[in-house]
Amino acid sequence: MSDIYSEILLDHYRLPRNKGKLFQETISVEGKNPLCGDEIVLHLKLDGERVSEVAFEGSGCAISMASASMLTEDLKGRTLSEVESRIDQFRHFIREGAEPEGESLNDMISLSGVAKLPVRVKCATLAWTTMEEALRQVAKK
Amino acid sequence: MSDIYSEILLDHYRLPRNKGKLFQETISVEGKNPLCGDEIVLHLKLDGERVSEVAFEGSGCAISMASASMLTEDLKGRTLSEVESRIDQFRHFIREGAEPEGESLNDMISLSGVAKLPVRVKCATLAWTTMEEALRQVAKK
Amino acid sequence: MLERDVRRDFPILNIKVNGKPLVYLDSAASSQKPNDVLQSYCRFCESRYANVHRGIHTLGEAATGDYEAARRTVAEFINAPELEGVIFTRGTTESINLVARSFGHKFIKHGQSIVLTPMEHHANLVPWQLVAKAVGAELRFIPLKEDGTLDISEARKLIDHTTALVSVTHVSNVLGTINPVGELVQLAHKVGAKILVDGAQSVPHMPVSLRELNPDFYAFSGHKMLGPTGIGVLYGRPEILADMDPFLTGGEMIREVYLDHATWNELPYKFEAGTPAIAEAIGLAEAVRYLTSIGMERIAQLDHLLTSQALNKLSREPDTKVYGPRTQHGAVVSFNVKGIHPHDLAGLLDREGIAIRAGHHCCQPLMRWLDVQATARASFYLYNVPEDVDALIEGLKVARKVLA
Amino acid sequence: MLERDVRRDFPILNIKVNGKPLVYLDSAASSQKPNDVLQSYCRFCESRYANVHRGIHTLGEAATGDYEAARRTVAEFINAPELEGVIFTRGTTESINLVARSFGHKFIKHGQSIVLTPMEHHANLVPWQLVAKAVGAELRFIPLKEDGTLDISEARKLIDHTTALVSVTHVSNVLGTINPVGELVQLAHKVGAKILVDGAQSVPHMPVSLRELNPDFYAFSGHKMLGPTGIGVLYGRPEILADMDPFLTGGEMIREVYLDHATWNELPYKFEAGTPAIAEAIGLAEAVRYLTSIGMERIAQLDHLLTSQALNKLSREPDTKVYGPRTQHGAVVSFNVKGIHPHDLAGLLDREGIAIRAGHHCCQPLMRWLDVQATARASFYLYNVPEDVDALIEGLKVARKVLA
Ligand SMILES: Cc1ncc(COP(=O)(O)O)c(C=O)c1O
Ligand SMILES: Cc1ncc(COP(=O)(O)O)c(C=O)c1O
Repeated sequence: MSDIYSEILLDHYRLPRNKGKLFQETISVEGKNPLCGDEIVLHLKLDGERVSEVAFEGSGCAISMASASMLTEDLKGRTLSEVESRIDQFRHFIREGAEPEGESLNDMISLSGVAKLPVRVKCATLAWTTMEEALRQVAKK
Repeated sequence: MSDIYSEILLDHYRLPRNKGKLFQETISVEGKNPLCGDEIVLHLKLDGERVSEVAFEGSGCAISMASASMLTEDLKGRTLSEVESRIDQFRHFIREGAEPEGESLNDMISLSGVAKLPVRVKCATLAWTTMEEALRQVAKK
Repeated sequence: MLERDVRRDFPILNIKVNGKPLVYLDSAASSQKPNDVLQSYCRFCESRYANVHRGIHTLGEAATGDYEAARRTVAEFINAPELEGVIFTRGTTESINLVARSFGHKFIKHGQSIVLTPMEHHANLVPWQLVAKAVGAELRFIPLKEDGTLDISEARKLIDHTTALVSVTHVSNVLGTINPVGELVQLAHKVGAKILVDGAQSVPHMPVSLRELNPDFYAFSGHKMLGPTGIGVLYGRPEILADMDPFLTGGEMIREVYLDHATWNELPYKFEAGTPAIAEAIGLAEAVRYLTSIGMERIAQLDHLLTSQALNKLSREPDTKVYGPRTQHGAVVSFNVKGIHPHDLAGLLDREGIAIRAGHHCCQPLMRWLDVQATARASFYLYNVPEDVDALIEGLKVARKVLA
Repeated sequence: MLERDVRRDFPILNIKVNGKPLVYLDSAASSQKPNDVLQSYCRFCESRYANVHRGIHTLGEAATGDYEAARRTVAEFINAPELEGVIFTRGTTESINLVARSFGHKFIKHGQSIVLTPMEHHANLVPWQLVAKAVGAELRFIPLKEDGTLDISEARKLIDHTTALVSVTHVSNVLGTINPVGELVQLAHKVGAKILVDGAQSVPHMPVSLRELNPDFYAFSGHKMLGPTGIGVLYGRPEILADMDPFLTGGEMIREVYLDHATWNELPYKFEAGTPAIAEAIGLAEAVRYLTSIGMERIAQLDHLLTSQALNKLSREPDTKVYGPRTQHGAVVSFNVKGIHPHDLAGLLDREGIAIRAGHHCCQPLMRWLDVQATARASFYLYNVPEDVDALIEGLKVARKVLA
């Protein structure tokens, strides 16, 4: 098992980026992993087709929280369709353990060990699944 | 596996003793082993507390038919309570494979190999279980 | 028969039975296990064992990974359209009971019909009797033609707008009949009915592609295909499985549990309550790899060759009646010798080291159709050789002499 | 700890995890397997394997004999009053589902009550939720005292003339609580109710005598007691089993089958439909012999010693909360370290080669009672040594440092 508790991951866990509420959010979506009790709320501020702000609240293991922190850093400023393809990229990466071609996954690379840990894939993807749900809700509006 | 198709058994199978109906029977009981299709009918003639005549009809494997033939030879002339203890003796013998103390089992000794064949215990005991049922019916009258 | 001497892979073939080399002709009841399967079973238990799906530790992750890889291996083997439709069960019997309980009781309605055949194994008959009784549905049986094949023109009439489910065996474990499952799937789907196929005797012996056959449910057992006991498979179409109620409940199949209610996990876990047969699933995957390495086409050819030899030779024996069709035959041959109870045939062949099966083969209604109490049955698999057929015929001659 | 070095009997204990020797503290989820069990499993498959109860040939008789001998071995181990009450299942989950389906749906009536506890494993909760809903019965829960033991004075009130069934775990898989099963049996029987005991965590760890406890049903799993996966046991009182409807239907459990109806086989076969987990039953019997050779009293003592050490040492750790009673404790210790999610504890301990479990342990309602999302849990068995407890404590210190 390659070590998943890397310094990068621990840094995001200890000092989460964009944790908290947003002043003026347009959408806020809850995600839950009932099998391990992890919970997360994503807050988004939309500027047309662009995610101008994103923050999270929640509780859970280091992997789910660090992954949420990384998500906020990564998605901020992207368009909705960029977000969508980023989610696909991340999901593919977490399943296969290999970095996809194209744009770097940056800090998220530190989660590569999760691919070998079927039980923890859900922790790493919780924030991303929640983001997907957010996209669905945006689309409905 | 000690050979169950002994000469004694084959002799009873080829030349069954007391096969057929009785002229004047007092009781007639059917037994069946649905799991292998063996069927038997025992015909008894009672003389007070004594089984004065016993015959059988039926179809089935050599073990069940030979065992029925041996039963008729063995039980003829016994009192009902002797029959009862003989059934117990036989059943114990078939389960344990060792001849019990007391009266010899005579030809039935040839069935000793059946104890090691759980699947065929039912074939060997069919006639005896049917006899037990006959005793129950006699008691009820 | 095969380029590789597969017999060396099966340690049990070296034993002596009553002083004679074992001739095992009872694979339709259960197959023997190759070294590879036993070794992979032990290797897993000795180096990667833990409970699955829950442990956040290396062994837990290893075991979960292996168990889910086994599911993929099995899914590929039967060319299942979706992985999440592949459910591990104890065997064919549990697989069919799962469908009877979770699909049958919920979706089959009063006045509808369930179409079966008279050649079904009790496992594909009794569960439907109970469903029919509970919901008030009618059981219909596609009649057999004299040679033991289905009368498809009758099937066309029986499968009608009242039909909720067709449930048929792919290959008869008594007659050897290979049923036209593709055609039956179409007949069922045309009237909007679902179809379950009992693959207990097909998956071990021939290439099976669910993508091509397109059934709604497909059931089979590991122990008949070189795998361990205690493991089997139900494939179900995910859309249907999703609407079905759970079968067994408890750990693993739940999502959220409160004191008074619970919600269910996603497929396939919704139908795998409790600790599954973990090491057995891994053994089954190894059996699949073993079969694949030889090739299911080759296995089918070999089975066919041995079965044809047996059919031919048996038909030439005096007083011997052989049941079932002469062509298109699975790897079993049922027969009877006049005047000799099949139990005695089996008992006397055993003295010669030959293991055949005798009885009703869990097909009592079919015995009535054949008008016999029981049959003797020889069945073949990849470790059998033409000499085994010869031994059978020789053994029969001896048996006839003894009981004459 | 034991005179004999049992650790040598468990090959998996030699593996390294992340470069460290394995410290396996997850036996409550599933136990490791000794050489004897794997060898007896393979030996059986290599020399005596065939399907059971039907084959009239030497292998069939050998396999049937071994399988039925395994039943006797298990029956003696739990001191079951009757052999025919001992049914082989896949595990505790299937055992309880069998009772829920075949006893619950038939004999529990509208307005009656089913008495459980809030510490039940989902396997002993969800099936009763479904029964209660289907028949219109009420679920009642014996409340827990603060230390995680049952409030027996409340149990006396809850178990009343409306009660059809009491179903409780013998030992909690989270709190370690050992429930006063003997007393609960009396309370149940006094009001004419039946009682099921979930023995998944008791049979592996202490002497259990059903003749003394006198329950109506008792369920446990092979894989938690050194045995194979895929096998477990339900003991049921034969008079009750006889009145129950079958659970799964198919081969083996029937007596006579016609196209439209069937009759059932005698006990215990009525409840063993289809090909059972044959080799697994034989492996379980070997596990029982292994446990017996060491002695269940000795195993209970060892478990108790290790658990006490762990309880004591964990309570002295900073920010660490230990759950469950301090005395009368089964072989599990649940705890939480403030500020560290149990998943991370488990993940970080794994770096040190230590396997513990983290999560809800299939006891979500109990998690709510404890007011936590999850707990960490260390569990012990006969192959553990005091050094394992020390390793756990050391590991926790490291984990705290990493996540601080
Ligand atoms: C056609 C068929 N269906 C179902 C079964 C039952 O399989 P199992 O006993 O493995 O559940 C068998 C095997 O006995 C079979 O041959
Ligand atoms: C108390 C208790 N009951 C039931 C079970 C379920 O056992 P299985 O998963 O073997 O069916 C377990 C084990 O997970 C348990 O600890």
